[in-house]
Amino acid sequence: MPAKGYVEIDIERCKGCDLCVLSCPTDCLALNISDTNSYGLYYAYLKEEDDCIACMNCSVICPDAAITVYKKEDQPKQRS
Amino acid sequence: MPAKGYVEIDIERCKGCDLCVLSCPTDCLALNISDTNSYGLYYAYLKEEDDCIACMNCSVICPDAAITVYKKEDQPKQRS
Amino acid sequence: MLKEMVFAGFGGQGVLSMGTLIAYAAMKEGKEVSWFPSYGPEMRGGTANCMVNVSDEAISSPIDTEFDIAAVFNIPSLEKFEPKVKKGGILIWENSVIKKGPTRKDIHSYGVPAIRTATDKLKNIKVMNMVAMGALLKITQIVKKESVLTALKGTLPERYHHLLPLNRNALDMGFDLIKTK
Amino acid sequence: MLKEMVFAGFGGQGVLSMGTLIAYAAMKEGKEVSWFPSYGPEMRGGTANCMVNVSDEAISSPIDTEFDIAAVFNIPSLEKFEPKVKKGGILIWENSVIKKGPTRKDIHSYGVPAIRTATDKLKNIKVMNMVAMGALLKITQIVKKESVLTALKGTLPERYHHLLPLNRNALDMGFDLIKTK
Amino acid sequence: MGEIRLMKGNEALGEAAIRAGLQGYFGYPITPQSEVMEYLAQQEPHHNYVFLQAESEVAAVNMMYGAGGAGARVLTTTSSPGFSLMQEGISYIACAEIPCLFCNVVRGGPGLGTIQPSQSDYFQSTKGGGHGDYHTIVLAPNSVQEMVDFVYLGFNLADKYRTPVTILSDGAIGQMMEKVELPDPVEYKPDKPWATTGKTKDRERNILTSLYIQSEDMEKKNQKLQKKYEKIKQNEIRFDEYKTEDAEIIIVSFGLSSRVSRKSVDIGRAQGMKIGLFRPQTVWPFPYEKLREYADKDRVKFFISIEMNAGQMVEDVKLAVCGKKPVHFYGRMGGIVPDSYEVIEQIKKIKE
Amino acid sequence: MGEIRLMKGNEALGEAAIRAGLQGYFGYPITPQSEVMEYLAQQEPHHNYVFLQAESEVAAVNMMYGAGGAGARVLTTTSSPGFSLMQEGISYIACAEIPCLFCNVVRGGPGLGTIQPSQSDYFQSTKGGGHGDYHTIVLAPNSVQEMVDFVYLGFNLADKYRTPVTILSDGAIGQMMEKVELPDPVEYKPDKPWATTGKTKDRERNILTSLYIQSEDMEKKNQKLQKKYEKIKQNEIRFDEYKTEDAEIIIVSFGLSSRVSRKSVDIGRAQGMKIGLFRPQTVWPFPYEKLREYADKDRVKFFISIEMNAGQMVEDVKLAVCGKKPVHFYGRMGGIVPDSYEVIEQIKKIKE
Amino acid sequence: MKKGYKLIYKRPQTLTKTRINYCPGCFHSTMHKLLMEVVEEMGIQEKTVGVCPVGCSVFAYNYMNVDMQEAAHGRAAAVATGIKRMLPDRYVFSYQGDGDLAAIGTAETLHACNRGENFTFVFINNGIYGMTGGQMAPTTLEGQKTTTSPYGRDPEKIGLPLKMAEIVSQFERVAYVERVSCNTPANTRKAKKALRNAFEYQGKKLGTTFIEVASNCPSGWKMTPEQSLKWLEERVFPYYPLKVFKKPDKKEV
Amino acid sequence: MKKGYKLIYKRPQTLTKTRINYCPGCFHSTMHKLLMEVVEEMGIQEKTVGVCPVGCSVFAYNYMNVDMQEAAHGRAAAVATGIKRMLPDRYVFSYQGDGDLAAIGTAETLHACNRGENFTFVFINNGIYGMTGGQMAPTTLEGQKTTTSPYGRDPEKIGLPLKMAEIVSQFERVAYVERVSCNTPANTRKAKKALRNAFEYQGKKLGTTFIEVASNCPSGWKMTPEQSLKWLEERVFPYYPLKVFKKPDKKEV
Ligand SMILES: Cc1ncc(C[n+]2csc(CCOP(=O)(O)OP(=O)(O)O)c2C)c(N)n1
Ligand SMILES: Cc1ncc(C[n+]2csc(CCOP(=O)(O)OP(=O)(O)O)c2C)c(N)n1
Ligand code: SF4
Ligand code: SF4
Ligand code: SF4
Ligand code: SF4
Ligand code: SF4
Ligand code: SF4
Ligand SMILES: [Mg+2]
Ligand SMILES: [Mg+2]
Repeated sequence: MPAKGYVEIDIERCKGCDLCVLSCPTDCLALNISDTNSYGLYYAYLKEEDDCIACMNCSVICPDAAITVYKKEDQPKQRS
Repeated sequence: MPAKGYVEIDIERCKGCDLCVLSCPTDCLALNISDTNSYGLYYAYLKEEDDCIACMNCSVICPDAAITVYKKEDQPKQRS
Repeated sequence: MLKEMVFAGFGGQGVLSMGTLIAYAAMKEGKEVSWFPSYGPEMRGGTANCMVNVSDEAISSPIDTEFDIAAVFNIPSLEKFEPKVKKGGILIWENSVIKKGPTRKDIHSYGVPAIRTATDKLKNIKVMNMVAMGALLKITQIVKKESVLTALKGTLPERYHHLLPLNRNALDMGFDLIKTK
Repeated sequence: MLKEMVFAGFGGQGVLSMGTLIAYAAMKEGKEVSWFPSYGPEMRGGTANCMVNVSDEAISSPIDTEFDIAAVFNIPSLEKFEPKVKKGGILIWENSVIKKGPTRKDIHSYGVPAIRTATDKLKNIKVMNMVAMGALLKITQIVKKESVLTALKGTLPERYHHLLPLNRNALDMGFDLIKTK
Repeated sequence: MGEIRLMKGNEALGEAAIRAGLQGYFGYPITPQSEVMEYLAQQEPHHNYVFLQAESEVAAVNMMYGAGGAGARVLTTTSSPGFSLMQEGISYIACAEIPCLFCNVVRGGPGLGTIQPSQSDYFQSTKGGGHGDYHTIVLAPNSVQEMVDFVYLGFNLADKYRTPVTILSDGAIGQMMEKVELPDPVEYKPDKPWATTGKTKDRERNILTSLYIQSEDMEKKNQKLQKKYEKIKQNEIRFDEYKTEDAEIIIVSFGLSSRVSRKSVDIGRAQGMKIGLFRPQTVWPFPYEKLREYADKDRVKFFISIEMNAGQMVEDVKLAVCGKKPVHFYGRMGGIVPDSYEVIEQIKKIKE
Repeated sequence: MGEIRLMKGNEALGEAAIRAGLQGYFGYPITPQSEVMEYLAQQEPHHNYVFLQAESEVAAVNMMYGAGGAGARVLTTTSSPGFSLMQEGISYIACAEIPCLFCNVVRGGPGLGTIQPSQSDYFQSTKGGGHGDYHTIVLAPNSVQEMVDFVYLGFNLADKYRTPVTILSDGAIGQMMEKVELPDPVEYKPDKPWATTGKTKDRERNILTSLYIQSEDMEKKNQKLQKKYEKIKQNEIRFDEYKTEDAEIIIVSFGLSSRVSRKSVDIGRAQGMKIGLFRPQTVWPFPYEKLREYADKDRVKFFISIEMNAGQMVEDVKLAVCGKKPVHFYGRMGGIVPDSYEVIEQIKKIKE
Repeated sequence: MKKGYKLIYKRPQTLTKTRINYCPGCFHSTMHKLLMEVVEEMGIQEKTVGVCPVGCSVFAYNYMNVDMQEAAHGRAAAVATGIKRMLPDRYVFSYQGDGDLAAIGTAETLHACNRGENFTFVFINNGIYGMTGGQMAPTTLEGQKTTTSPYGRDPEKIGLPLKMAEIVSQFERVAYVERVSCNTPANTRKAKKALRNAFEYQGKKLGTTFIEVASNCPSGWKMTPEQSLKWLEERVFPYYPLKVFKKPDKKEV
Repeated sequence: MKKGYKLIYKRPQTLTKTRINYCPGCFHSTMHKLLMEVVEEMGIQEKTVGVCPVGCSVFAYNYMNVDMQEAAHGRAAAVATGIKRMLPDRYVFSYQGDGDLAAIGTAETLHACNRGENFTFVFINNGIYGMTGGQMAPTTLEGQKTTTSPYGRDPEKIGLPLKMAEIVSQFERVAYVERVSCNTPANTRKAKKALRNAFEYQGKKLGTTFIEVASNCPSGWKMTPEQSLKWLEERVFPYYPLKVFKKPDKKEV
């Protein structure tokens, strides 16, 4: 069973580029197209909280370092 | 029997660099070190008139295009 | 008389061409005009704007510091230009994205749902600027509606001329959004 | 009093260092001096020269147009500088390579066989300039012989100091070439 | 009447160049000038000129040298930092006497500065930013229309005097759109017997060089250049005036700031001040004589130079006025365009 | 007393730089400046500086930017065409406020010109050859001794004001040998908290930039620079005088031509003319005030600017004199040094 | 922070708090992040000096929390040379666009590489002049449309796109050359590793290190970020392959 | 003229009568001669335009009897580009030294080659700055002493000598690259042939042609001409081999 993870996205830093969404292996991210941040940009959010496996693909590819990644304790460490 | 040749050296253009002398296969050129041209430079001259074989080595290598080459008539043409 | 205007929003919202259309239309109506865009890297991600002057006489500087008319299409632009509207001037703001409108009481301000109208009614967000333009024309009468349509024809490349009816539509719709004269 | 001098010949004949020695010697004798070389590509194949000024007072321009003393070591230099010697000035010319000497009658000219002396007597053409220098000192008394030798010591790198006697020799020989004081 | 369009200054420059017979354009992108290049890249297939994006401004100016020297009508455009890089080349072009048209769409400096409009390259353009004694004719348009007119004029002056010509524009004139009347295209037939097009049997070889290793020769070359500059001073000074006939206060201003100043004249007159505007259209050669005439008039109280810099043209104004009347300066820097009312405030302060 | 030597101006420059604590030299060969490089290449193993032959002057000036910005005492030297290529970089350095010492060993221009001595880069150096409103302090030595002194001074002024400083030398001063007294070596300990040496924990990061994209910021930057220039004008103007106390005719001349002019003073006085010499040692800032004082004196009849160019500094003299007295000019171009008697002839002509 | 979870990635401290102003999806942002992560992880913030010349990344100093110099267009290599020669024990990098490094700065780039200047080039090759609004770069692909090649780059007129990684690899004193990209998480991880390698080799004074990034410019290319990834895969990588072109001998490392 | 003999070689008419002012034994002279022989033999004097930038050959226009432009130091390739683009049917050549072409002019050289500008480079690589009095060039050999590398060129500080023929060969649109010398009659004959080839390919518009001459500088090297030939053989050719690096396909020619 893969690790269980959790991500936080800094909405103001997010530019809605969609790269994290495209890169998530479990498809748990999405772009919120019903709202914008104060720069008028759509932003990404964790759509399926349960599916995140803390793979860090999203945080690695996110150009704007908008994503913080957490992992359930007691699981083996992973490196970026 | 090699062609019979003859060279004329423009003393004022000659700078005494010695390259023709070094390149002559029959050793018929020399530097005149007892006289200089009006620029104060030694110059080359045809020391052994009879030995020139019109090979054009001297005129080819002479940086200053100071050498004119002649060849005895009736001999097969040669190219530079 | 000189009218100093600014059109501001995100790049891509069509604010530059909005300004161009007004300048072109006014020129065709025999006015002196100038159009001056914000340019360079500040546009990146930030706002774009253009300043348009229309006058009966030669125009001095194309760059204005205060405006008779401002039309803004996002929050940063509202923040930037609200303070620069002249006392008694006109501020038109897009009220489907800008939630909190202007606060000044010494200017005439008009909230116009240009984006909502374009997306909901016309199914094409691109003509948002033409909706706003319609409203602007109604409010300011700066140029005639027909002149704007001529301008559109004059500035749009031939291959896009099939879009003219849609644009006229948007213009009309915007015009009608403004109820009071 | 200001003395304006020029030393000219082919590159390699040591005319620049001749000038340097005089300047250095004069400086050591407490004079104001300047030394200015011809420079750049014109030297290539052509002539080299340097202008030296020696004076009791501050020197204005290091570049002179007329000379009190000229020393020339080839034909082009003679041609160039003979006309520039001041009336009553001194022209020293190397007479083993220059066959036809100066023609002016209003200057003092001295033919000096510096090259022949250096090659024949001293077996070293390099000290030709010191031979000429000796003659020049005898003729002009511009600086003392001893000052020149000090200058030589001061400007020659240590590793060449074994050549000092040869140079002194050359200097003396040149000095003696001039019979009439 | 020519064709009327609403055009950006930069595009109008490109279009005017095409109509004036452009044969070669060499340039490198830089804001706020890039539209010139983009326009010419776009139009290239429809016309008979060569468009080449160079690897740098240094390359561009030397391509100008080569192409201009080959007899072609050539143009390059750039903005301040790029113009600095071209200075060595311009000095060479001036000395080799090759007709070339330059346009510097000035932005605020020094250094990378800002891309907003400025006039802080006045000194560089008029006193010679490169080394040596040379000048380029410097035309300072203050509208898109004048930009067009000066392209025609610039090309012609370049040919006539075998000299580089600079159009000193700025970010605002480059970027703004205005109504413009485009003159008809000309068919350009260069008559340049000196150009290096290949040595035909009927003439000596043509050489374009700026090298005169002997001082005497170099001095002669310089004298020749100076003579030419004198001739240009006699024939090519251009300026424009607005309500100077009875003015007691004369604003001197060029380019964009002169438009601001024009409005100031009206504002001031409405307030009872007799202000006039004197606008050099050629900033080199500078209209010293004409300004001096005003300085000699009793009614004129003072001059004020309005510039978008820290005070550059004001030196030329002072040289013209020669102490006869006070010369003041007011300017904004860093890409800020002064406001017409600001100028009036300044004048009022001086009057006090 | 320091060590006495007979030295070439170029070599003296190199030696003085070493003694003044040189840490980085970046340059590119060009006549008549190359001896500086050659001297420093030769001396490098014996001292603690970096010598780097750059691939071009453009590279050299930007190495100066980097190294100076890293806090080092840096020098480059070049001659006219090379100095033109450095103008963009100098404009950047001025705006980023990086202390750097430049020396332009001027030769006759424009273009490739001649390698003989000239003063035709006066405008370029004093009015700003690059883009934007900036200045470098410009020191104009007229002897090998002063070359040495100005190296020390130049380095110190550069540090004090965080500004580029230019030594405006020429081919003759570079090439000639004179007696020189060398000051003792200093141990240079830079105190440059702004330098980019790595952001330690106890400070914010240091940034060196010339970019201020917002006009308001750029204007502020410009105001800061202008303030600095005012301070320099107040504190750093230097000049030298010779027999001006009672002079009726004042020669103004800098660098090499001032030596010729000094002799002219003596010649003239011997012939009964009350001539004096005013010699700016800083040509930027220019000693306007002091010259104006002379202009105000009744006994002074006229000024004459003697230069090795077509007339450049004479504009500054005119600006100083401000129409109060006639200002004349005499110059030679293309690498020719005027003769002291020529100058006297000229003065006589004017007097007639 | 959710209970029972621990932090495994957050924005590096070596980035300033300022919002990064590049366009959405632009790899400039990604590379800033990676670079600063490496600086943070290596603990060399105090010893790092960066150079950013003109190009979209001219504002890099607003984002990277290290000492920086902004260089004139094209001259970053010369500026970095100046810095590194004065401060040989600092980590110096120049962060340059393709217009900057391969057009106007060609001479400075190649000569710094040939001299083996001991700093790291981070070369953002996005095939276009981003900052000035999308003009042709020396690396614009054959047929690619830009504002100054509106009909597509024509090699007959302007030549083929320059392969800088390939060219600089040939210089003996260049120690390490790799071309990377940030189009996938895997490639992004490789890119970071490459930066780390470069800095480590620099620390060992092995010579010039050169990381070319096959980058994107959604705005200049007039594409969405997603489309730009496709263009990279389909058009860019075939011409600009991602690979290690050169690395130091094992024994040196 | 001796009776019974016929003329088989004389100075080409395409050289002016002016005495050539290079130092004794300098290959600049030789190359001038060969170049003008080729122009004469091809009968293209009327169609030839040359460019000489700053360097010893700055005076080339005094000697070559063709239209010429003197270019700023390093910019000959840009100047030649300007000429050739305006006059595509002329034969254009740039005649450049190694300081000129490979130091200050690196960018102009490489970009002209990359664009495939259809002119001929004649590149005189003498490993030194001749004109300015013998400073180090980008092509100065390792350990070689010059006035600015008085202790010998140190690759640790300044890198290795640049191999321009090798570098430019890689550009697709460069048609022909050969390195030649004039140290022997045989090599001199080859050098002339190479020039001829270059001009002929240029005539056929095949792209850039580039002839590098492994040249000498007796004055700058402080050698006699004879010693300079030895240095060439012993030191220069091993590093700078004489060979054809690239030539057009048979079918193009
Ligand atoms: C001397 C000079 N020329 C031109 C410019 C304008 N300019 C700024 S950035 C740039 C090119 C940007 O392209 P690139 O280097 O590829 O960086 P990118 O923006 O694509 O990341 C240019 C031409 C300048 N600032 N200075
Ligand atoms: C901008 C500029 N920098 C420097 C110079 C000085 N300069 C003239 S020729 C030259 C180099 C000569 O070397 P090279 O190109 O190898 O030609 P060579 O004389 O060896 O044939 C230099 C540095 C110059 N004229 N212009
Ligand atoms: S950590 Fe991995 S699984 Fe979780 S949201 Fe990011 S990409 Fe998806
Ligand atoms: S990758 Fe980053 S910036 Fe892009 S959408 Fe995801 S969180 Fe936002
Ligand atoms: S032609 Fe041949 S044989 Fe005759 S002199 Fe010349 S080299 Fe010697
Ligand atoms: S090769 Fe020519 S210049 Fe040299 S010595 Fe022989 S003839 Fe004279
Ligand atoms: S213009 Fe291009 S390179 Fe610049 S920030 Fe936007 S996407 Fe990135
Ligand atoms: S200095 Fe060298 S390259 Fe120049 S002419 Fe003399 S030998 Fe030839
Ligand atoms: Mg790019
Ligand atoms: Mg060379």
